[in-house]
Amino acid sequence: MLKAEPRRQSALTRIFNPKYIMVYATLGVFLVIYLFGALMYGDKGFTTLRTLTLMFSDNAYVGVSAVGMTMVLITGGIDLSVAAVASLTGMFVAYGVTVLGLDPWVCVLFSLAVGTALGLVMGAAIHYLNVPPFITTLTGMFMARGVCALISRESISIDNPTIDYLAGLKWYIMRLQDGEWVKLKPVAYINLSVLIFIAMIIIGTIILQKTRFGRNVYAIGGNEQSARLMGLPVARTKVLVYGFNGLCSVLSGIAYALYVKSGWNLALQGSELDVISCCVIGGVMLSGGVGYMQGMLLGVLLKATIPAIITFNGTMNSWWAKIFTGLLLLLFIIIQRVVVASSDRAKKTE
Amino acid sequence: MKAKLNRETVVRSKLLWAVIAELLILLVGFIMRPDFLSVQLMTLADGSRVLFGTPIDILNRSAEITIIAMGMTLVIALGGTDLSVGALVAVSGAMALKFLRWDVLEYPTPGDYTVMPYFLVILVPLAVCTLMGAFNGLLISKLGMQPIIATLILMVAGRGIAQITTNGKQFTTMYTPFQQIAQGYFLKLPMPIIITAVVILGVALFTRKTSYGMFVESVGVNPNASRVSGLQSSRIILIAFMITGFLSGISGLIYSSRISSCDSNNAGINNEMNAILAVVIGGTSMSGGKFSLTGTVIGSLIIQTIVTLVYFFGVVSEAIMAFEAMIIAVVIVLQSEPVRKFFASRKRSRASATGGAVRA
Amino acid sequence: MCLSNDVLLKMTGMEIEFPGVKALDGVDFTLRRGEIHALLGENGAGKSTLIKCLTGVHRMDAGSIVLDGQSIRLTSPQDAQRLGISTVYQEVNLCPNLTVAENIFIGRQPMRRGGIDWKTINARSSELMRRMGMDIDVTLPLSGYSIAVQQMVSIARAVDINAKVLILDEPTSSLDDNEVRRLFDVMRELKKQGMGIIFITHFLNQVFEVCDRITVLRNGHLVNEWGITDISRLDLVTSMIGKDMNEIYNLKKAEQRGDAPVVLAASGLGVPGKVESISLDVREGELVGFAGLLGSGRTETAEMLFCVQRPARGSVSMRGKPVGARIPLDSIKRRMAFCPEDRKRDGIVADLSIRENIVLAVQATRGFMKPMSMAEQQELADKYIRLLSIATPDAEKKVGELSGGNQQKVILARWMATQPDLLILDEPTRGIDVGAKAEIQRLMLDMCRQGMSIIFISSELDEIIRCSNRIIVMRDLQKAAELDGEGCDQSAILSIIADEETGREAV
Amino acid sequence: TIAFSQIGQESDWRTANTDSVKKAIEAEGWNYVYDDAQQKQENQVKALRNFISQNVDYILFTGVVSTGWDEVLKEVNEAEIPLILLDRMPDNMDDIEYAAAFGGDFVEEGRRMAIWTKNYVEKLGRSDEELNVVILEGTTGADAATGRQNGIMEILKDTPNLKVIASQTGNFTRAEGQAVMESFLKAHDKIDVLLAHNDDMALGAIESIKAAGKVPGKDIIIVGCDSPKTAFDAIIAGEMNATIECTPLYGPFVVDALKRLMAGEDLGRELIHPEESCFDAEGGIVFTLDGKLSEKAADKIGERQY
Ligand SMILES: Nc1ncnc2c1ncn2[C@@H]1O[C@H](COP(=O)(O)OP(=O)(O)OP(=O)(O)O)[C@@H](O)[C@H]1O
Ligand SMILES: Nc1ncnc2c1ncn2[C@@H]1O[C@H](COP(=O)(O)OP(=O)(O)OP(=O)(O)O)[C@@H](O)[C@H]1O
Ligand SMILES: [Mg+2]
Ligand SMILES: [Mg+2]
Repeated sequence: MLKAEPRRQSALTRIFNPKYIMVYATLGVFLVIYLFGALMYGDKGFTTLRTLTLMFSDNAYVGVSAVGMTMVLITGGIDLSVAAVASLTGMFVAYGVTVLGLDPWVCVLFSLAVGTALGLVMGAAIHYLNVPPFITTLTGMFMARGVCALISRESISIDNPTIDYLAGLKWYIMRLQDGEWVKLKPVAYINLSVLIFIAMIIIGTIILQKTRFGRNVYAIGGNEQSARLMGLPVARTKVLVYGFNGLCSVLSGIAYALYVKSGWNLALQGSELDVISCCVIGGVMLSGGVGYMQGMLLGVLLKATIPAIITFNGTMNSWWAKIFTGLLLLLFIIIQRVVVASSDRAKKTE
Repeated sequence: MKAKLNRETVVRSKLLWAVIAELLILLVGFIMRPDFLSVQLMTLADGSRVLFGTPIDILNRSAEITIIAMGMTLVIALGGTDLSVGALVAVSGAMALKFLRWDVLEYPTPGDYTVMPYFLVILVPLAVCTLMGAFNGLLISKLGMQPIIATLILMVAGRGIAQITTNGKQFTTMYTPFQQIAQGYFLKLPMPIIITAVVILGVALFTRKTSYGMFVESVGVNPNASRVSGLQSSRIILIAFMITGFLSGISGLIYSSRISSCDSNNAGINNEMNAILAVVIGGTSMSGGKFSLTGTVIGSLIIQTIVTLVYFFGVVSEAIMAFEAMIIAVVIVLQSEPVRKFFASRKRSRASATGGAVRA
Repeated sequence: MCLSNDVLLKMTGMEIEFPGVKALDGVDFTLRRGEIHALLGENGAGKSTLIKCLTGVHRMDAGSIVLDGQSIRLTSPQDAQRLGISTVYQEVNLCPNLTVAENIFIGRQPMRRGGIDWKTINARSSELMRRMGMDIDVTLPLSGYSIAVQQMVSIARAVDINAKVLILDEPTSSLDDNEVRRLFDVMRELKKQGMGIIFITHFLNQVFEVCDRITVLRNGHLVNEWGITDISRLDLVTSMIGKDMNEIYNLKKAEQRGDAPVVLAASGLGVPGKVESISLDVREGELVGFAGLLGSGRTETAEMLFCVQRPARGSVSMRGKPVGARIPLDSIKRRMAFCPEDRKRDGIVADLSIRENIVLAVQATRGFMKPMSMAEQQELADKYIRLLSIATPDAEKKVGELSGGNQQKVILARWMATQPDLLILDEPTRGIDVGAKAEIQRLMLDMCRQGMSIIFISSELDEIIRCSNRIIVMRDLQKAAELDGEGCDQSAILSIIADEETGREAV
Repeated sequence: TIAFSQIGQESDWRTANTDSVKKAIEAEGWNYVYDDAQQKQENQVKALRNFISQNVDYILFTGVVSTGWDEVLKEVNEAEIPLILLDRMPDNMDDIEYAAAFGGDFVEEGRRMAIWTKNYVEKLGRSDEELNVVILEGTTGADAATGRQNGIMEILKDTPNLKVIASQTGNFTRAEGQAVMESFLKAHDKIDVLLAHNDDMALGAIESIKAAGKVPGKDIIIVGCDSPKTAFDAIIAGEMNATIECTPLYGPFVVDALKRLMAGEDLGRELIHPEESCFDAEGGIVFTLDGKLSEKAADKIGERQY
């Protein structure tokens, strides 16, 4: 007989469940790095609230895309087309609004339809034709970039009051001074992209943790064959996950379009790897079945501190900056590994 | 006997489709311009006669990707990927040029000499790339990092290292032995084709004449069982990444010899994606397991043929990517399991119909 | 015994062909309401394949399925589930990353206020597992549990689905007697509710214990269908394997020589929290059996001996020389061999051919730079295919495509090919048909006679008693007793094991 | 503190540009903060916002693309940090305040390439002949590529004897210039002129031309743009015919401008173009509409700094 495990169901054990260990490791590394930044560049303004909010608003487009990516990775897949689709969205909006003079909402809806459809098609190819996700989505990426360039080889700026309004929406963080609310100095604010980002994280968490669909996503990542034999709707789930990811890519593209108010066929080149590495740093396993939205959020923040630290340093050569980025990445992952490994050992000797 | 045949057709059919796809693309080229496939002898300035024509170009230009893809095949068979190969191409080129032009710091004029001994010019970049491959391998096998992330580190940092090597400058060289690597001829063929052939042969012999290939497949399919059976997966992974690093180094030398210069920003850009694509089109599964070097070579040729076709017909530059994507999509769909099965089942039903007749 | 004649499920003329094998050839099968129907046959007879046709995993080439009077067409396991066919597959098919509770409820989670009701899921799973006799924390990931627990989880899942037809493909292969008994209770209860149960097993006594009817397959053909009272055990075996039972069970223990040199000596092996301090030694030509309940630590001990898990303390020596192993390869080089329990995870390399699987360990000791020639490999593979009568058209077939029992033989072949001094076999007869089981036992004894030493772990007591020179009984992660194999009987061992059992029940 | 947000280090030209500015600022003993965007607009936006957080005194800025800077530049204005635009002029600058702007004129450079070619052909006495022109374009969508292409086409439109038979991107790199030229040579039997949007592509193309058994500079007239030392060497070796200058050495006049700004001077909103020339083997060929004469490369190579 198996020894009876004491059944502890207190909130504490639920929070410290070993399955969240990656999330905590990421949080720990983030705090360490942030502290490091604070010690080194605190006097230059690293510790201001502005730096922190900028981490959100400057990376919202990555984060929104990472929500969909997290789900794709959990199924054991990968999607390399996200950045290209986001860039395509920017092109659609810019071309539609500036050149064709369409209503921005029409362009947004059109992009949503196209992005989701592309995602669904790729998902179908992956599932029904059994083409590896890497290849399918690489083709999708080429396709999206190609269409981008066909629309225009030059960048197009978006000139439209609605977009201006949306891009200009900012909620400043205020401070009470002499009985009056004044803007913090240097100004810190939250904009629409941040709200989209946070909303998507919440939606993503709910889907993953609270719906059957979300649990099927985990099951497929754990063992697709088993999921099929257990009678789960594998085909539908996989196709929908890619569709949802397409949707997230488009939203990310919109967040980016609000960020730069223009469309450019080369925008966000290589960002798919940023998105993927954010997820992975946040504890999502590329082999599937493991990962949390909260971890991904921390991954995004962690990844955002690297350029922040490099910019605050400001004397680094371009090439040293590259090497330093690589080193920091290495450092993150090694610390994380060590934390996870030592907790594993602790668990074993328990 | 029948069973054996049957099985082999199933295994090979992916390859078969890749070959068919390649032939179709060539055919399209041929229909559009009959001289697309023509090869003739041409006399060079120094009086030697060499083969010349688009097919030769395709073989020649595919060298860099094919060579890298040979290593990538092993890495993918192990269930991993290597994103750093493009950066290693840059490192190797930068190192070689640095050794050729050790004397200059600022924007130099071309020199037809080498400062360091020529064997160092060749060996050191290859050694450095092999070491970098070993670094990737160690992160993955010892620290258990996910390959994409582990190799992402060098993908980012590698170019930085390449740039530091030459202080961000593009050195140019006129040193003939170095230029010969890519611009020379042997047996009437451009040198890169010869080097590629040697590499393919080398990797094929190494994997198939030793048991390394089988070990790679075994670890790729089931690392647990392989460990219990006594395989040292960490060593096998390490070797695969070192081979890939080494081959990226060779590819980098060819690249920089082609342009007689180094270009840390653009050398090897997108090589990782193209190499992976070549491997997968060639029929090796991304989830690891059985691999096919022949398939990889064909995959790499398909990619280069598409690129050449696009250049050759001067398709508006904007459409290049969309055009490439479309061809690749068709190739992949044709290759996919259900489609192959569909064709196979049609063939089989015909065969079994006749078989039935015989039995009756 | 109430045998209703109310037909629930009827399959006729089932045919399916895999590349190179006709796995089913015109098989008919009928299941009645409220009966437990045994599906028997030797390894590779096509039992699992028949089941997979019924559950929509394989598309059949010909045949028809009628369920509840209605002709059905199945394209996916989902269809089968919707139609009320619930299945426990031979290989455990669950998601290792999910918790036990979730594995039981996935796809049919109770909802509350628009979200999944985790509380209910956990509470009900916990309850369900307790009813199956497993008092475990259902909120931990499945991957942490042993294969026996996983097997129980997948049974719990299948049982909890309110189905018309329940299919159990070798569910008892990794369960101990107690658990089997509990499972049978559950099955009888379901039968009373009118469910039809298809039960595949290689344990004939279990067949005679619960089943109402028997269908036997051989080589993809239907042999016959009997009522349980219409056939004797002996005839049944003969019909399954076409050989006489007595002939195959005529085994003789290898004789033990007290003066034989000690081959393996282990002292104080242990990993905190897993197995405390184990010491044992094995002499040349001796067969040492490990008995114990599920989770008593037998697998852990074996894994530490072979260094699949590195022991935290203690030492192992072979023929007087310390092994000092860090990885399994070191142990192999010291002429040990280990046939693991979890065939799918630690044993087969599914995409490689039989030949490659067999030469794998031999080649590993030689290193990849000294490859065996193709001819040598083929010779080796053919030799063991013949010796173990592995059912395959040729040595180039993928191991993943073999039937479960034949896969087991391939792994056995892999280790026999290394010609070890000491062979550790963890449940080698699990999932193997009666004929093959006897063959493996005979092989073990032959090898012992030729001077090889064997550690034999099994959950079947009679098998251990029949073969072992010495029996080590494990209980509660410790060595509880060491018995002499001669004159040792089941009740002696059971009482040692039960010692703990009663103690626990008192708590 | 002077902050500098640079595109990246994608070419020798850019490296020379960065070095020139950095050295000039260092020589003055001013503090500076430098950020390399690795060709990504989003990185540049982050860097600019970061500069604001750090409260720097001046921002030097070269945008990787012409659009999409409105929001962040508005923030720079709000923070009241003087902005100096280098090399490239973003679109939509109407509402943005900036202290000064320097930059090359890509369209003019394209025009110059075409005008020089026209005049050179005339000088060779081949102006009655129909000559086939191929163009190696820069990276699709890049300002320099679009500008130069437009400039070239503007002049060639009115030059019937120069006929563009192929134009394709070589991404500003040697390797791709080489590969594209190789297929041009296979696809077209008669190529007389090659216009390359930069010298790197021209140098790559020279290798292909040699490999195809033709003589670069004689059988095919080759004109590039940028004028690094390597191009001079090629011209002196007779393998290339001309290169239009596009100087990266912004250091001196940036420092000059900063000093004038510190003194309170207003530099106006006009884009200030640096003085640029054209170099060829002999010199003395008209290369602008208003009749400037090209210089002899061999005379100038000694002064080249990049
Ligand atoms: N996917 C497959 N591809 C090819 N052949 C297969 C496949 N699955 C099963 N077979 C073959 O079909 C035959 C029947 O196998 P099956 O698994 O049904 O046997 P079984 O009766 O369940 O045996 P066991 O008792 O060992 O589980 C075997 O010869 C096996 O090799
Ligand atoms: N998830 C888990 N958490 C805690 N302990 C576990 C878990 N899974 C297994 N164990 C423990 O590991 C110990 C040894 O199990 P092991 O599989 O070695 O037993 P065994 O005697 O070989 O039984 P089996 O018949 O399953 O082979 C058992 O005490 C079991 O309770
Ligand atoms: Mg079976
Ligand atoms: Mg066990």
